[in-house]
Amino acid sequence: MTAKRTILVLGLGLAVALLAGWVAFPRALYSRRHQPLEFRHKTHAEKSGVAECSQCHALRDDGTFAGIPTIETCAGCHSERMGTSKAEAILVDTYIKPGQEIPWLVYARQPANVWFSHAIHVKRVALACAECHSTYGETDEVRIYEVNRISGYSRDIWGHSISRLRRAPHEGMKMSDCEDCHRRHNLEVGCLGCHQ
Amino acid sequence: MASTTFTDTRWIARGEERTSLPQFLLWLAPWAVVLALGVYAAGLCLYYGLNQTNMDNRFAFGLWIFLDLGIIALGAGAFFTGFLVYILKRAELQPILNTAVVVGFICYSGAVAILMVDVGQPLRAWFTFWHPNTHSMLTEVTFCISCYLLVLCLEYVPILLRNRQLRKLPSFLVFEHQLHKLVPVLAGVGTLLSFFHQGSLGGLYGVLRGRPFAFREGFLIWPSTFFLFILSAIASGPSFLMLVTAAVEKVTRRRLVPPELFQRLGFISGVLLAIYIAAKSIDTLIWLNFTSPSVGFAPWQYYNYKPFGLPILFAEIVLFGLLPAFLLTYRRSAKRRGLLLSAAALACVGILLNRFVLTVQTLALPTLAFDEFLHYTPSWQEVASFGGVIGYGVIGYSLSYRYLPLFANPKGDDPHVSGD
Amino acid sequence: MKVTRRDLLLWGAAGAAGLAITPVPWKLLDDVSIWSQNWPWIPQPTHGPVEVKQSFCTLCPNGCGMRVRMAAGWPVGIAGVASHPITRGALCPLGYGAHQLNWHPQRLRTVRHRTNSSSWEEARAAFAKACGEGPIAIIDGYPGRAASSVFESFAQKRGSYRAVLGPEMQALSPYEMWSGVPAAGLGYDLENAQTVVSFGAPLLDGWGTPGRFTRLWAERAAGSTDPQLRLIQVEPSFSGTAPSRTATRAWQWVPIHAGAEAALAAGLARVLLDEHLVSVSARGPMPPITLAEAADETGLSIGAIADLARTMVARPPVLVIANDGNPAIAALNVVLGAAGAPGGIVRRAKHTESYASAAADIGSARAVLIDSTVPWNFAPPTNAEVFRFAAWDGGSCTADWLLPAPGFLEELTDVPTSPASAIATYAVAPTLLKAPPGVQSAAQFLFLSGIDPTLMPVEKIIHARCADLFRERAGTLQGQDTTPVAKFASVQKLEEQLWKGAVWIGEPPRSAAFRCALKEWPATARSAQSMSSSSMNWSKAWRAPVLPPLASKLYQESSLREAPEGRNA
Amino acid sequence: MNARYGMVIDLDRCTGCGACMVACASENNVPSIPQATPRTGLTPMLVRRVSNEMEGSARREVFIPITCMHCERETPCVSVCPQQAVEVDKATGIVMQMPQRCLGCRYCMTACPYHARYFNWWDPAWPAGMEKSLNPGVAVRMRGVVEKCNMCHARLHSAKAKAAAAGRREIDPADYVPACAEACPTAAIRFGNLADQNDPVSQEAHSPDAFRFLTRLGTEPKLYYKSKEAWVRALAESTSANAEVKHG
Repeated sequence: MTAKRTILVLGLGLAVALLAGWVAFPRALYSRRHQPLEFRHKTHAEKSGVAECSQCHALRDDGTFAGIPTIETCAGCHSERMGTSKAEAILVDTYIKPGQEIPWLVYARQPANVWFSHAIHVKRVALACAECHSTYGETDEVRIYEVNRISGYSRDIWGHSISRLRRAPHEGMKMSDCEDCHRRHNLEVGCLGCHQ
Repeated sequence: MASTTFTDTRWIARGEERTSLPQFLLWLAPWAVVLALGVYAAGLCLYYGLNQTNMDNRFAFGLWIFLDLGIIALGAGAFFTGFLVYILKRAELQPILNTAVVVGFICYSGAVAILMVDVGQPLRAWFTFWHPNTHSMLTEVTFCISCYLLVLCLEYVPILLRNRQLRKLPSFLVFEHQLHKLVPVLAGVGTLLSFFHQGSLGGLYGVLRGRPFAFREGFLIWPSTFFLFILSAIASGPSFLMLVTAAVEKVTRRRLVPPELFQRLGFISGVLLAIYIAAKSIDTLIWLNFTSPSVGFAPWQYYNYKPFGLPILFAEIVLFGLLPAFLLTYRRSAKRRGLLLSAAALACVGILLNRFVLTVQTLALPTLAFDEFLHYTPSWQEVASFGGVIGYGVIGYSLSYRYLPLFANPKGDDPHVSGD
Repeated sequence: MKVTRRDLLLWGAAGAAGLAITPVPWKLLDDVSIWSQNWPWIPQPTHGPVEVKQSFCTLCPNGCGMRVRMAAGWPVGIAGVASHPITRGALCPLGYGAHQLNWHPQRLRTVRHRTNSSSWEEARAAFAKACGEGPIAIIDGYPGRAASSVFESFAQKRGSYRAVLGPEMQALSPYEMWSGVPAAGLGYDLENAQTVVSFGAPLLDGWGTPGRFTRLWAERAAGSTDPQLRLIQVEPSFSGTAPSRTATRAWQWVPIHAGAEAALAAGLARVLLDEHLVSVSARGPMPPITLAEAADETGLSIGAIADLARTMVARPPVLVIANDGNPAIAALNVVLGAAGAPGGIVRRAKHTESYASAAADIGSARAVLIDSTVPWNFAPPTNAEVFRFAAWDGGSCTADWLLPAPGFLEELTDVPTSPASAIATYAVAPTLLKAPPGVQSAAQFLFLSGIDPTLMPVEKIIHARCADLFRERAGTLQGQDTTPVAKFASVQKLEEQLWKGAVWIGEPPRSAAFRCALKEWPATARSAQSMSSSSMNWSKAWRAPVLPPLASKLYQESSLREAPEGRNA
Repeated sequence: MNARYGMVIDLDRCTGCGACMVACASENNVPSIPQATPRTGLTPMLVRRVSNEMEGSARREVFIPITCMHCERETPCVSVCPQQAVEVDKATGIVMQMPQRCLGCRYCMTACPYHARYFNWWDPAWPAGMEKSLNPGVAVRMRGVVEKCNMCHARLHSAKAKAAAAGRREIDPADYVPACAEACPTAAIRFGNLADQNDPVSQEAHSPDAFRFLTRLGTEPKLYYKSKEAWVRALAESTSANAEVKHG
């Protein structure tokens, strides 16, 4: 009797803990945010005949990465409303007209102490963008941006799976992920090779 | 089960009479204040950062490190007594075993607590376990101390569970019995760990190639200070235990251990101290005549700066070394309790002085030709937060003494079967 | 069934054990440490495209060339310009931190009238009123700029214009008296001197254009026991205070009694003339002082003075440099024949601007307008109404009006020849940063006040000056490459280059002779100031209202320099 | 081939102006700390003033820029760090300090014989708006960590990026000069690749006037100093010479 009861109580405690840890915790840890505006990569690529990511996400001459195009680029086509959608209205009225940059939430944003050179990885080593950024650029979806409430990192840095066990090759951008890839190509880099 | 009447006799082991609760609380009160002040000071350091201390870029280590090294050395009595009792089967030391464990636990937990305040980024301290640098003495220290603290907890728990009320829970009693079977093993493990971290604490400074005052050649990866620290720690440990027990006896006005035990401890302490002093003297000579000159630092130059003159070296070796060693081992003096205790005190002071010289003098001395000799006075936050540890120690020990059967009771019946 | 304490304990134990095999403790451990690596209250740099702009430092009248590294449109770093003819890539420590000055906590952003805040309108009204009531004086700390000529033409009709000169220029004023050549047209031909005797001038500590002399010294003197450039430092030695860095690094240091510079100069002149150590053609007047008197006053032995005199002429050409307008020291140059000779005091080949450094009396002025370039320690007469322009509040300001001026890189200005330079230069410092609202330069203020409709805006004047350069077709333009002005097809092309940071360089001072009519030895005036502090140059003589925050590294976070007065660490 | 970056500092040329200190602080986002003193301040590049302790005209002084010496052998700070926040970079020979890995135990500071390591006793702070003037290439440190000269690694990064963009593997040496060397008005501080025989700096390092501090510790520092004055070269070794005159 007492043995049964003991097991029951223990099992109960265990179950509660596991549920809290594996189900509730991840939900609580990340806060979900919507992008300030919806943007359709696929549509833009088709409409304006863009074939390469680098056509919009370009490298500057000094080898630095320009990242997301500035509002001037948008204004190139969207100086006036091009459609009737709500997003279009927001784009033109709140951002383009006042020349206000769009506060995009960058899924792959690395912390301040990381130095990552797109020039070296894309230009010299010819890595495909999708290797790290997946094929997001070929879709029309606008992903929810999840941010870690404690560290302030985008969820993409850790990867979606909380255990980090089952994750796609492009998922996860922690230091260990960089190291793994470098190890696979047996490239040895010191701390300051990637930190600043 | 909270007692409504203002008394706690139900918690005190049978057959042990203790002072009344109010009197006990009165005794605790001042220490509680000291502890509270310490917690406040430590809080300041954690919240505002280490600018609260008077340490600086040249005096990067200060009071805290010195006292950490000090109390960890004094706490060595814990593992060493365990070693003597369980490994070397010196049963006569059994009576102070529990005290040894409690003292050890308090010293180590206190030291670790202070270290957590001392590091600039405690939240990242665990990196040492995740990205350990196996070449660093500090890594060795961190691993061994944290593991040994765990061991001490495991050794402390059975004592804790022997509390009159806690024994009422059958499962606890079982648990305690199981644990108690473990104790000899723990003693073994603890001994191993302690040997290493006591040593690596010495190595900490011995490896400082950039500080010729501390730098020592050594054996394999370990500089000579590694072994000197082990020796000095196990030499002072028993002396400190003796002092603590004597202090308790004074406060409680009762005999807790047979006087022969004191002499035993004194003898052990004295012999080890003598060995230590011999080793240290040899080491010092080698260092002054070979190690230091070979890296371009003339012998004796370190002693040109007041107050760190030769007298300090003399005090370390003779006044706080040979003298106590003699008094502790010489039968006649050992018989006189007063002499015995003061000798023990001398031995402990000697160890503290050694730690002080190694930590503070090393940093005060110039290395570059155009360096100045430096001074540093700890800020009140540093002093207070350390005072906190002492307060914690006294309170911790007092509680343990009051509610746990630290000293096997005079009737001599085995505490495990006695009781309800 | 009732829940016992035992149940709760077991349940808790199981829960604790269970949590250990969930991500909770481990992920939290990781995230918390990451949080500690990215504390939200730690400021972060702004990222953006990086570009390098050429400009010139306007903190003092030396106008050193500087490369400003801009990220996302903000200056993030400053470096020297190797191709600059005078500075040759050097800047002073303050210059390297100057890009942070605009955010200095003491930056002025609003008009202040005595203790209470006011407006530009009120300030202009008050100034106009003052102009109507009596003579006004305009004080300029950086003469020769386009703005300066605005001040001059405004002051011509309504009072006086006065330039506050640094020690380098003051030291040249006696020659102006004796030769009629304006001091602004004179310079030291350091590049050709072989022996330089400095009477307390901090030649190695930011004297003149930083880097000009120090570079020469480093290349020709440093470390050598018999250098091509002999630097002799005459400087009082004060027990207690360390001698100046110039004294302790010089080839020779001659410690004398405080304020005995003039006596030593006279003594040296006597030896030079008695022993015929100087060419007869250059013979100047004999000083009315015996060697014994000189020795007595300076604390040197007669022999020492004689030796010094011989050493001076042993390696000609020799140049004596004073740190103030002390005529006796200037006279020594005349005796040496160094006034108007190569390697001595030279007259610059045609320089673009000529300005009156005449110290007009402003005691009677009804109002005084002080430009933001005037050193903060300049004390205006108390009876006048003072309009003080400044970008930063240097504290304890007695001016009636404190008017916020554009800060660093926030104002278009031209850069005239730096004081004491042997060759004429001209450059333009474009506006690299947008000045905050409510900020106005003194020239703009005068222009907008509309009191004098004939005033020209600074930009126009600069265009005119460029046109002059182009018309004269003299000198060369030193930019990425060197082009003679004559080669330029149009004034636009020339201006384009200048706006990009090129420097116009006048002809080198070859036939630069001028005659000094010095009949008798000047009345031996004691030195105006005597040097003691090694940090004198940038803290006392030319007191900036504020220093770049990072200057604290030099005098507060290290003991390299003494804290400038009023900025005790 | 791996580089071994180092410096030769000509002490005869140094006038102690301090430009290197300010340029270093500006390049590396070192804050100016209001409460800091010479003993608690952050001066990864520090110019020290040393005299021959004579009086009058015989007095000579020398200014000695001290920064991390980037020791090559038995690098004292590397072996002591418990969590690999310090390492000697194989590719460049630079002794790297990773403040974000550092736990602030300051063991490396006690290990450094040159006192070239500095602890962030305070959180960095800049007057409102001044953070716009921070160098985007360098992460700002936080309180409680150790920092030191990383040989302006941000400049090495941009040189690398530039090379990569141009399709080159090797960087252009002209693109990588630390701030102190670039700033020195008298060109007393010279930076170069000691592994490259043709590099003037590596040649200068072998000149008879060149010396290094505390070489007998056997740490092979990569910062060389130069002086024609014997009393200056005598400063290279320990205090034994003038220990008598100093007292606490």
